[in-house]
Amino acid sequence: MAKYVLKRILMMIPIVLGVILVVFAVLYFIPGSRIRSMPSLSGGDALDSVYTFLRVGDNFLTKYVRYCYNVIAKFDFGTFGTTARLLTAEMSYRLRNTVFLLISGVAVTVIAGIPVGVYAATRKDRPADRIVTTISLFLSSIPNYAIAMVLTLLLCVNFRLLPLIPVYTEPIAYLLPAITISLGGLSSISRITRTSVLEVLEQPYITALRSKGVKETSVVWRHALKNALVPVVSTLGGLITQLLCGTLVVEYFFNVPGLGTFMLRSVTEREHMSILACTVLMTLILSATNTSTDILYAFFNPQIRLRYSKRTARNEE
Amino acid sequence: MSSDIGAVNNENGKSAPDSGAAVASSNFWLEALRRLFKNKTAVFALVVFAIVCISCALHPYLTKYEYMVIDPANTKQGPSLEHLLGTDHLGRDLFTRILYGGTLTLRISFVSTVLAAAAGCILGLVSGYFGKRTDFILSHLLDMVASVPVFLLVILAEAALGWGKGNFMYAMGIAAMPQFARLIRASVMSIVGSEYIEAARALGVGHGEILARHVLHNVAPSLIIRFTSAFSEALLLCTIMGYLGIAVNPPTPEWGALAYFGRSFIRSYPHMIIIPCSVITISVISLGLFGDGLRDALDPRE
Amino acid sequence: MEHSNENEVLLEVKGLDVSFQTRRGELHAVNGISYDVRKGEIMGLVGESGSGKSVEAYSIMGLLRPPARINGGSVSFGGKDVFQMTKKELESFRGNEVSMIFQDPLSFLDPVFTIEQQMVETIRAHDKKATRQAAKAASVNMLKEVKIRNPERVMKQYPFELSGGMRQRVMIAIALLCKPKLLIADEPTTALDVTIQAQVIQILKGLQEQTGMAMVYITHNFGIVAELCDRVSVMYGGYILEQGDTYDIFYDTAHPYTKMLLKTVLNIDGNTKGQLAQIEGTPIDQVAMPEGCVFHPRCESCMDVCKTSFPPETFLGPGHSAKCWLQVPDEAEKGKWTWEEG
Amino acid sequence: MSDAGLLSIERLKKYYQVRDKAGRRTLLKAVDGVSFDIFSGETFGLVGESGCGKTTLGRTILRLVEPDGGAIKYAGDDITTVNMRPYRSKMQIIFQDPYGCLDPRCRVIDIVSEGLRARHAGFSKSERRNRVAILLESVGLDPGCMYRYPHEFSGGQQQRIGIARALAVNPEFIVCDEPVSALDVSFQSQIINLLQNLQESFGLTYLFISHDLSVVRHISDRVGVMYLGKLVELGAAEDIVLRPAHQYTKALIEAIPVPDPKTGRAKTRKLLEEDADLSIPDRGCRYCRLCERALPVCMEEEPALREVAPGHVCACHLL
Repeated sequence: MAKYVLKRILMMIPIVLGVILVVFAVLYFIPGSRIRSMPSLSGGDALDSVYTFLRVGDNFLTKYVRYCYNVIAKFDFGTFGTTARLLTAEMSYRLRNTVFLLISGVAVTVIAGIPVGVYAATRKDRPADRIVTTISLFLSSIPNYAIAMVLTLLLCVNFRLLPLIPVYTEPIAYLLPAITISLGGLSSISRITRTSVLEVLEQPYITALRSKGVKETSVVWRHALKNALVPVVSTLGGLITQLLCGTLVVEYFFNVPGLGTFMLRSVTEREHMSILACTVLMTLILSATNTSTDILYAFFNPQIRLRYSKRTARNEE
Repeated sequence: MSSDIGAVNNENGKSAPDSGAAVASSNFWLEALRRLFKNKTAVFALVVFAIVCISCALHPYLTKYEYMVIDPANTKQGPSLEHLLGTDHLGRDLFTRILYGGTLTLRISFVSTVLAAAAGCILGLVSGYFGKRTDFILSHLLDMVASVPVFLLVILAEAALGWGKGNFMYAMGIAAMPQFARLIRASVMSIVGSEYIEAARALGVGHGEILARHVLHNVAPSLIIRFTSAFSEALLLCTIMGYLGIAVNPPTPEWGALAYFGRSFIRSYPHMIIIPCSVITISVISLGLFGDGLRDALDPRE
Repeated sequence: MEHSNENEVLLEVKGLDVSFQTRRGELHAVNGISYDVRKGEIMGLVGESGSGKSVEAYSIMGLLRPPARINGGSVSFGGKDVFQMTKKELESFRGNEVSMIFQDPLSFLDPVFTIEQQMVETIRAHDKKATRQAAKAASVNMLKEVKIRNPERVMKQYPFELSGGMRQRVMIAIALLCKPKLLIADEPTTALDVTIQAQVIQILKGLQEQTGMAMVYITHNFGIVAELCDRVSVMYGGYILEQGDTYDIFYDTAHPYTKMLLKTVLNIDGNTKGQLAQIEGTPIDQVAMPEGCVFHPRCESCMDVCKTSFPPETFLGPGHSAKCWLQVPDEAEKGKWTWEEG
Repeated sequence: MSDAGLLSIERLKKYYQVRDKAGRRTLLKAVDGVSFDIFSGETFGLVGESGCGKTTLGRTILRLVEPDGGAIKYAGDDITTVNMRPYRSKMQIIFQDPYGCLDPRCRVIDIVSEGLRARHAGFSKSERRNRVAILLESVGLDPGCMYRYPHEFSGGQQQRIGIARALAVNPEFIVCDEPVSALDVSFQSQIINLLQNLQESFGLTYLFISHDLSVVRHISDRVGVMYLGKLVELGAAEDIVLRPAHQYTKALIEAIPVPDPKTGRAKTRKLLEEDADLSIPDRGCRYCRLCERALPVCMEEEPALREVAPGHVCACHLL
C-alpha cells in the first residue's frame, strides 16, 4: 500500500509542474503582461549563480524555473499591486477561510449525504425515496447563489436570525456559506450513492447473502454499502472540484474574504501575478485531494489494493 | 405461436418457414420515442423547456421594451401589467431582460455543448477504436484537461483573452469535452470488443464503415443522454459565470448577471434576484427531468 | 399424494404459481407446480431456459422480490409455511435449514470481503454465541471438507483471486456451514469446465452421503441427473410435465417432451453419426401462453384435445406421474387416474 | 493433394500481456506453437477447456487476432502477413453468443447482407434482398422476417442469422467457435444438423471449436485436443474418444457425465484437492501437475508430438 501511496504522490509532481507551466505561459505571453517585468523573477538568490554558470539570460524558461523554485522551495508567490504587497501573506489569510469552508462542506456532504443515499435506495419508489430524490434533483439543478439567496431571504431577512451583513472575524458568519456549500454537494453525493446502492442491491451476491440468512440491515449497511462506496469514492475527486467551484461562488455572494473573491478581483483588476498564484494554489489543493481520493479508492477496492500489498510481494519471490 | 423452425433441409434450401417472434417488428428509435412520449414528466419538462426557448427566441415580438433602455421614473417596480416581471434599479423591464438574456445564456451553453460533443466524439472514437498507443496518449491528455477545474479554465481564458462570448464558449466547450471523450471511448471499447464487430471484420468491412455503421449507431443513445445532461450542466455553469461577472460585460443581461444585479437589493426588492434565479432553476430542472426521461427511454432495462 | 415411501417429507410445494410483471405483460414463470422432497433425497429439476426452474428455487427460499409475484400455492418446509414466515423467521430459516448454491460463483460471492469474512459472518448470523475464533476454525474445517488444499490461505483471499473450481468449492462450503437439511443447487456446474464439473459433482455426492441432507438439483444436463438424482421433475413453460424416479424417467419415459429431450442428448459412447433427433419449434413465450397443453405447439404427437385443454396428472406407478393426454386413455381403463388442477 | 491441406498452420503462437490475479504483469501464452492441417471438406474438431487457447487459435487463423509467430497457409498461400481482404470471403466465422454477435441496431437484412456490401459493391438493392431471402431460407428461417431486429428472435434463430451472414459471401472454410454451447439442448441438435446439412450442400470445411467432446465427436472427422495453449493429441474422432492416448484426453472423457442411471449412478471419480496455485509450470509437460501418472521426466522436459497410430499423434512421455 505504501508503494501505491508513494507512486500516486510522485505522479502529482509532473501534473502540478505542467499546470504551472501552461498557466505561466498563458499569462506570460499575453499582451501587457506584468509577469515579464516582475523583479522577483529575475535574480536575487542561489539560482542566479547557476544561471550565470549556464550563461542563460532572462528568458521565459529561466523565469519559469525561478517561479517554480520560489513557490516550492520558499513558498514565495511574489508580490502584487502597485505597492508590491506580498502575495504569500495575503493568500495565507484568505486560504484559511476557503479551506475551512471547503472542508466543512466536504465533511457535511460525506457524513450526511452517503447515509441519506443508502436510506433512499432501501426505500426505492416509496414516499421517503421520492422526497429525497425530488429534493436532491431540485438542489442540484439550481445555482449555488440561488440556494444562498433563499437562505439569506429566510434566515436574514424574514426571521432575522443571522446578520445580513456579517463580520468575518466571528465564526457565526461562516455558518450560512458553509450550509450553502454543503447543500449543493449533499444533493449530488446522495444521488450517486443511491444509484450505486441500487445497482449493488441488484447483484447476485446480495441474493446469495440473503439466502445465507444474513440480516437485511447487515446486507444493506455492510455489504451493499461497502460495494457501493467503490464507485462513490471514485467520483469524490470530481465532487470536491465541484465544491471548490461552489465555494468560489458562495464566497462571492456572501463577500467572504477567501481565495475565490481574491481571484475574481484579480481578474477584474488584471493582476496577473495574483491570478497565477491563485491558480497554482488551487491546482495544488485539487491535486492533493485527487491523490487522496485515488488512494481512498484503492483502499476500498481490493483488486487495486492487492496489486501493491505485501502478500503479493511475497508471492513474487 | 404457429412457428416451427427446424425441418431444415439441404438440397434446395426450402424448409418449413419460421414466423419468428410474435411481436411486431419495430425500429429502436421509434420505440424509444414512443416510450419517451408515454412518460408524462418528461413530456411536461420538454414542453416547459420548449416554452422557455421559444419565448426567448421570439423576444422582440413579446415585449414593447428594449433591454437597455433606462427609465428613471419607474425603477425597482414590482410585477404589474405594465411590467410583467417588474423593473430593475434603473427602470429597465425585467421581462425583456430575462428574454433577451435567455437568448445569450441558452446559445452560449448550447454551442459550447455542441463543440464539446463534436470534439469529444472524434477524440473518443479515435482513442477507443484504434487503442494502443493512440489511446494511451489521448487518454492521458484528456485526463490532464479534465483535472483542471472548469472555472479555472474559464477564468484563465478570460484573463488571457479578455471578455468575449466566443472565448467563453470555447473555454466551456474544452472543459466539457473530456467527459464526452471518456464516455465515447468507453462505449466504443466495449462495442469494438463485441462479436458483431469481429464478424464485420471477418467479412472484410473497412474501418470507416465499421465506425459509421456499427459503432456510431450503438454509441448514439448514450451520446444523446450525455448531451442533454451536459447541456444542463453548461446552462448552470454559464449562469454561475455570469453571476461572477466573467462571461459577459455588465450591461448585457445574462441570467446569472441579472441575479448578480439583484443581489444588492435583496432586502428591499427581492423580486430582482428571485425572478432570474427561478427562471434558471426552471430551465435546468426541466432539462434535467427531460434528460432522465430520455435515459429511461433509450436505455430500457427489464 | 400417496407414496409408498415411509420417508418423512421435508419440503412440500403445492400449486406454486409465480409471475413477473414486465413491460410486455404478465410473464407466467411458474404455473401451479407441486412436488415434494423427502429427507436425504436428491430431486432433480430438469428443463430448458425459461422453464421456471430457477424461479421455483428462489421461491422456496422466499427470495423473490418485486416484480415477481406469488399468485398462489404454498411451500412448506418441515411443516412450516415459508410464505407465512416473519422476516426474522425467514432470516434464521435461510442458511440454517435450507441453503443454496448458484451457477456463477464469482458474481454470487461478495467481491470486497475476504472468504474468511464471508464465512464467519454466515456462522455468526445463525449462532450468536459463536466466537470469532470458533467460527474461523469451523470455516477452515468446512474448506477441508470440500477438499481445498490450503484453507488458511484461501480464507485470506478475495473471490476474484480464486479459480472457477475453487470458487464453486468455497460457495459449497459457505452454503453447508450451518448444516442445512436441504441444499438447493441452481445449475452449480453449468459455467464450469467438464473436469471441474465432475469434481464438484463428486464433492456434492460425498457430502450428501456424509450428512444425509436432501438436495434439489437444478440442471439441464441429463448426464448429471443420471449420475446424481434419485427423482426427477421435468419442467417446461412453468409446468412439471413429468415426475418420477430417475429410472422411470430414463427407461419408462411417459411424456413426449421428456422423450425428445432424452433423444437429443449426445452420448459420448454411442455411435451417432448422421442426423440428430431434434425438437422442432421455438421455445414458449411465457407472456402469451398457448391454449391447452403448454407443449402442444412443439409436440410430435399433438392431438386436437391438446390444443384446447390442459391434460390432467396421470399416475403411472409409485411416484411416477405425467401430464399428457396420451396417457389418459390407457390409464382411464384401470381407473387409476385422478384429476388435478393444471 | 493428400498431404497439403486446405488450411495448415505451423507453430502458431499468440502471447498476451496480462495481469494475473494478484495484479502482476505476466505473459499469457494463449497459443504456443500449434501446428495442424485441415483438409478440404472435412470437419476438424478442436476440444479443450476454458483458457486453453482454442478460441484465440480460431481468431488467429482468421487473422482477427495477429499471430506472434508461426505461419498460416490457406490453399497453399502464406497468409500470415498479407492483406486479408481477398481471403475474407473464403474464410468465415460463426460465434458462440448468438445475440452478442448480431448488432442490436441492425435489421436482419442489414446483418446478412453486410458481407455482400463489403465484397460486391455491384449488387443492387433488390438483388441483395433476393440473395438474403435465399440465404435465410437455406438456414431454415422465413425470409419474411428480414426486416426484424435480432432481439425479436430466439437463441436458435439468432444463431441461424449468424450462419446466414457467414454464408452470404460463399465461403469455403468456416471457423465455428462454440456455436452450440450457449444454446438450449433443443436448439443444439437443430444447429448441429443445420451445420452438417450446409456442409454437404455447399462443400464447406469446418474448424469446429467446442469444449463438449460429445458434440465434437459427433460432428468431426478429426479431433485435436488442446491444453493450456498446446496441442496435446490429434487423431480421428473415433480414435480420440475410444482409444485416447494422452492422460488429459482420458480425464476429459472420464469427466463427462453419462446420461444413463444404470452406469452413471455407480460412477465414482477420484477427488483431487484443489490448490490455490494455478500457474503454468515453466518447464516440463503442462499437464504434469494434474497427471496421475506423472514421471520425473514429465516435470523436466516438454514432450513432443509422437505418432501412436497412423494419423494419431500425442504429446506424452508415457508412450
